[in-house]
Amino acid sequence: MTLYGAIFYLLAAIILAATALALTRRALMHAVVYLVNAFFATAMLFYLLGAPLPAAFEVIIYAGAIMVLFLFIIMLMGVKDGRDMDAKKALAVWLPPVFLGAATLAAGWVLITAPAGAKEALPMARATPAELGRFVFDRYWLGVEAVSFLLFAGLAGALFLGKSGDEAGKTAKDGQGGAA
Amino acid sequence: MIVPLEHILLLAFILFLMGAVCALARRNLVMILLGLEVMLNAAGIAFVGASLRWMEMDGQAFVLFIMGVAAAEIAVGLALLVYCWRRSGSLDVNVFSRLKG
Amino acid sequence: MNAFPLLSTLIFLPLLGALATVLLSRSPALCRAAALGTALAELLLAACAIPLAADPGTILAENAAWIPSFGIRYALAMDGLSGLLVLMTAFLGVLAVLTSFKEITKRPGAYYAFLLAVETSACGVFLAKDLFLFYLFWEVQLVPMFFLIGVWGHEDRRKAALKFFLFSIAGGMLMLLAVIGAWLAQPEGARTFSLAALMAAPAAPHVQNWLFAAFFLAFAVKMPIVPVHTWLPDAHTQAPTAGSVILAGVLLKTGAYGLIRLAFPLFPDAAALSVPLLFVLGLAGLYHASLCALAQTDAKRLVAYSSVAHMALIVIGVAAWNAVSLSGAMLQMINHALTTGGLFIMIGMLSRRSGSRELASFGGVWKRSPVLGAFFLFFCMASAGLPGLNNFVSELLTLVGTWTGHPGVAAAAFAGAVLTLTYVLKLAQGTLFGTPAATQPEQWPDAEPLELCVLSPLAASILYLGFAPQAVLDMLRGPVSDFLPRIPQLFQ
Amino acid sequence: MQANLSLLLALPLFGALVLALLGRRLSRPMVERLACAAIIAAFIAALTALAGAWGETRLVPLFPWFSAGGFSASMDVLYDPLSGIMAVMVTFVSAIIHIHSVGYMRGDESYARYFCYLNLFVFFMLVITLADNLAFLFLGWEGVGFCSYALIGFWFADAERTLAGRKAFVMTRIGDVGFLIAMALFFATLGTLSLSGIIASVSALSVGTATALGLLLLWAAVGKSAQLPLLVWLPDAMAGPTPVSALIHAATMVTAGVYLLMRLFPVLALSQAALAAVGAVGAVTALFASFSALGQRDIKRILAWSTISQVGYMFLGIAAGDLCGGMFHLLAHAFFKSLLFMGAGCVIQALHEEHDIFRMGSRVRTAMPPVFLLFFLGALALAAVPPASGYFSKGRILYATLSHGGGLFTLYWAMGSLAAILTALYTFRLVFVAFFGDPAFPPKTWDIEPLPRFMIHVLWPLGALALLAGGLNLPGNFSGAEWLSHALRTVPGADAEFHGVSELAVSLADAGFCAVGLFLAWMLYGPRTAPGRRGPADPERFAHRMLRSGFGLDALYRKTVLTPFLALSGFMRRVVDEGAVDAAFMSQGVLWARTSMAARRLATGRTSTYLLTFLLGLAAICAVLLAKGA
Repeated sequence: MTLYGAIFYLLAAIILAATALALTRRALMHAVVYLVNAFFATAMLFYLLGAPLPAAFEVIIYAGAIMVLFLFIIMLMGVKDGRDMDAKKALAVWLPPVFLGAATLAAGWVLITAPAGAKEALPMARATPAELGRFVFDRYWLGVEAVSFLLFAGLAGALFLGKSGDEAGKTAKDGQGGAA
Repeated sequence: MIVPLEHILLLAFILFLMGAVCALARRNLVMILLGLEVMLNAAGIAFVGASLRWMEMDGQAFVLFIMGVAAAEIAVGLALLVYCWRRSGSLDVNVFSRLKG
Repeated sequence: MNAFPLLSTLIFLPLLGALATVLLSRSPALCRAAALGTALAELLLAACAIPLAADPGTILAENAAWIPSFGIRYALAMDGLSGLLVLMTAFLGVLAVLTSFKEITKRPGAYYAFLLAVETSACGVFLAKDLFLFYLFWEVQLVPMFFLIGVWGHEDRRKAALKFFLFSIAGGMLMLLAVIGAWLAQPEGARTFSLAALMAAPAAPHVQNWLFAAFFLAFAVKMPIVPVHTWLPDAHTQAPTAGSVILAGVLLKTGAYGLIRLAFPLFPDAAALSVPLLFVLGLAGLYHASLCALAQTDAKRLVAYSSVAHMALIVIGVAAWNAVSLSGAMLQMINHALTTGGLFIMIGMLSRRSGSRELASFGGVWKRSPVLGAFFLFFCMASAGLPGLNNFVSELLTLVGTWTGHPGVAAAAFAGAVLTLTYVLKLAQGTLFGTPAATQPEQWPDAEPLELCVLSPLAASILYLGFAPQAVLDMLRGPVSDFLPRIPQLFQ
Repeated sequence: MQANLSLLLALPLFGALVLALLGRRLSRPMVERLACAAIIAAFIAALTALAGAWGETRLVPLFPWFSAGGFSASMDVLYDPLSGIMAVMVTFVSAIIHIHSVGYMRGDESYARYFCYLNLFVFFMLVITLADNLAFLFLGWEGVGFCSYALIGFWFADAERTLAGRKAFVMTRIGDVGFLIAMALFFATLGTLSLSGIIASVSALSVGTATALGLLLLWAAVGKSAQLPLLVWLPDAMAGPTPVSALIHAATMVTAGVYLLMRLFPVLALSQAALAAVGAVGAVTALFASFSALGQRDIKRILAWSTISQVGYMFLGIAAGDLCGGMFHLLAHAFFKSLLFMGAGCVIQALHEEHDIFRMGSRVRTAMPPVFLLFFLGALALAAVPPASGYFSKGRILYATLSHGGGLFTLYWAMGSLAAILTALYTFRLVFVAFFGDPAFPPKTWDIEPLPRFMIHVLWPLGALALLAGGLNLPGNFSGAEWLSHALRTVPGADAEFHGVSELAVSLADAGFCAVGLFLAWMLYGPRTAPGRRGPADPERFAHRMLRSGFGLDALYRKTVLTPFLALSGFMRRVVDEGAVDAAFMSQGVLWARTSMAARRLATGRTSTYLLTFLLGLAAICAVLLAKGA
């Protein structure tokens, strides 16, 4: 049971806890934030498992892009539920995120400041982002092109739905306003 | 191999299960999409674990693709969500049943 | 094989005509002319093909590779029987087009196109010498008929058209399995769809039983034979007059033709086993249909049941499987087409005048239109099998032939002649005699020139076949002597 | 010879076709002249043919009809003295009837159709008379059936008459089934349908087959000649015009059955059982019909029942093996019965369609003595009063029956004699009530409608024949030359000799029967008897009800055969066809519709169910892969 094994199980626990909490929250905002936390832990896990580029992308795409998009949408829609949390439950609301956040930071700190001799524990460190990038564009160029089409389609779809949603906006129930 | 592959796969499986249960059980459209994200993420973990186990970079390459697909999918998903929200004013998934049998 | 592809033109000329009528559908007069022109051309072509088919010297056949990988060839051939049936199809086609001039006003272009398409598929069925090609034309003939009944029919046409289609398709699907089964039953290397090869090497007896059963069911639905006949009365009552004529005159014959040309020779052992079943179904059909016909109030339903009874005679004739009964059955196919076609045309004319098909609404036709009345009595007597008219010759041959092998069956079938007379007289009584029904309109024109030139050739052909059928019987001698030895168990 | 015969057949057919196609355009006299000319020419052709081929038998092929695989039917003529004499009789009587019809149908406007059917009928009757091939004979056989249907229902506006026509056609068709089966049996056993062929190879038939054939031919003859059990259609067939009844239901069609048995007598002769059956049918019907004739009030129905009875005698003559006697009675009967019918027609028209003899009285006798005289001559012949033809012809049959020997035929003779008495009784009942004394019931009108002279005077030849036709075959003790039996001796089966019983005794007995009948009629219905007792019997009394309704046979058939048959056809349509077979297929359709409705409920609209089914599917695939993999 090496140090990294310990870190792995810690991170696994954090991910499971955070996801469990995220998926059971009544308030959408809390769910999203918990999930962001879970994705951070996952990013560290990727790094631990010798996949630095996916770890970075995990943070950029999942936590950064998708969850932020969720936040925008939730705020855009101004969903009312969960706002009238009274004080006495505040502790129960705040305690888990603080504890999880702290645990994630600790694991991250340990990982980064690992003793010099630990390099060999990460044989996969060779899977540097450059190698992975060259490998992806060498073997899976078709896949990349396909994903680009997919992304473009997603963009077009979102734009179209946004625009047509606009006309329908006039009939929107809560007069949210025509923000795209 | 710092951790036996089975443990990683177990983690991925549990995460996938939680995502699936959330997508099934929750009635709010946003939560369903979140559940979906968790499932995709669980797949990513499994791929990375496998990539580590067999020393092949294909796994990690695939994770990138997963993320690409997830991004595109969530863009359209959320656009649809806003569209439905605009049209019917509620996010309860059972309201959208006009295609019912 | 002569240079000019006579058989292919016989098949595809009506199709061209159909396209022409669709293109000309702007002006009804033009597309009527095009339809009539094509029908007459087809009749002329069939007429000049007859002498070629009649003399054994010339072989009318065409053979071209079509789908070599499966051994499917575009093989056509015309012998005495198929030549006569093609001529009859063309003759009825002309009559059908003529009767539709006055009756069809809604989208005549498409109507004539479908009418000619049925003619194409029927000629295809009669001439095909390749099992796959036969099956293709067999299924194609359903589509135009479905639209003819479904679009231009009477009040309850959709249900009738759908019922007709589903019945035939159910039979057809089973036949498709059997076609494939027959193909697979051949040895690995020499697998072909050509009828001659399939007949030369029949499959193993136990396999034959299943294949024959499927073929027989498909032909039984189309003939129709009693248990699966209930689509016919609905289809006939709802079809337009020309639709009924073509349905009774041509489509029913494809079923009988298939039974004689395909089912029996392809699976001889199974056919020999099925003879008792055929007799039972034939007699049951004869009595059941005759009794039901007597109880009908709608004239077209009555004639529809009468054609089920007449076709049952053909089943008995084929099952007896000897020279006299087989030629009688083949002649009955042609005679039935003419008499039932005539009756349907007449009922079409009368119901156009009286506004409804119910027997109660006819009555006193002889007083108000004696010429129509005379023709109607003539067709009724032909249908009742009065000697001197055509049905008598074929019924006598069929049943005398059946007597030599199976006296009991023939005696029961002879007794059926009384039943036939009862419902024919009910039809004649309800229509011709008595006082005109109160619901009849004042304006009741006697036979118009157009109607006359439809009815007189039909009556002339019935009289000709009644007094001088020898020319037709000589043409049938070839096919009969070709079929009989194929089933040694039945043919002593 | 061939020209003569084809002309004989072609003339009536040509007349019928011309009238059918152009009848409506030709003027009335033209139509009448054409129709009568065609038949008179045919009569002349028949006479010349008889003279030309005296005594010989010739097979004259006319037209090869059709043949297939060993079976052949060709339109040939077997001309022998029997058919020659029959053809002459048919054309002669038809000619007179045609001329009479011109007068009788003077008021009717669809004369073209009437004469067309009449000519067509004569053509079909001649086909029966001359045909050699049984299929060709069947052409005539069914043809006369169709013409009688058309002519009985001639005044089609009245539904009642057309029903009578339909009844006649269906009942004769029931008889014809026997004919068809006989044809099939002939082809199966002897391989040919030609009469000459059959008679030539008749010895090849086993007794069993001969009996079967005999019974089948008897069944066909019973249908056509209205004998028991298929006789109920003839009394109703009186709905047609009277000349039609005279032609069809007196002279020609009803005797077609007898004629068929004569033509195929050699086949019958092979089996005693068949001959006994023919005799039984003949004797019983003769008695049955003469009883029924006693109970009738309508003049035409009396004559109809009398026809049935007289044809019964002809059957008896054949059964006794006396072909010549049967033919002699057939000829005599044709003459006097058609005379009686036409006489009755004149009486009916004179009294403005009065059919009931108890409403007639002596008006016609005083106003139109020739009509009465003609009718009286016919009645004498019918009642077999000694000098008249009926006496000799019926006497010959009774003599042949008695001298045939055997208990059965003696019983037949006794029944025949009783019927002879009854015949004399009902004939003179008819004559006394219809022509003597004042009517028992007041007629509708008393005035007499004048009739065209030629209509009556054309009947004189028949009157003469009714009286003198006995000379055709005077029996030995009257120093007769027996001309007819000499003429028919070459016909197969017609050369039987009869002795054993003294002919003189039998003829005296016949005269006695006639006298008894006459005396009874004089006592019951004579002009001298008190008017009160001359009226019709009280209709309620059971005996008279039975007599009038022909022993209730018609009602019996209606109850036991007709109503169950119609009920069965209704049942077959409603319950079996639409109820069971059609419902079976339609319910399958409904079944499919219901299952698809059930399937539709799966689409609940909640996305969770869709996701759940999706994941279940995924799990199933993984399980399969796992199972396969392991």
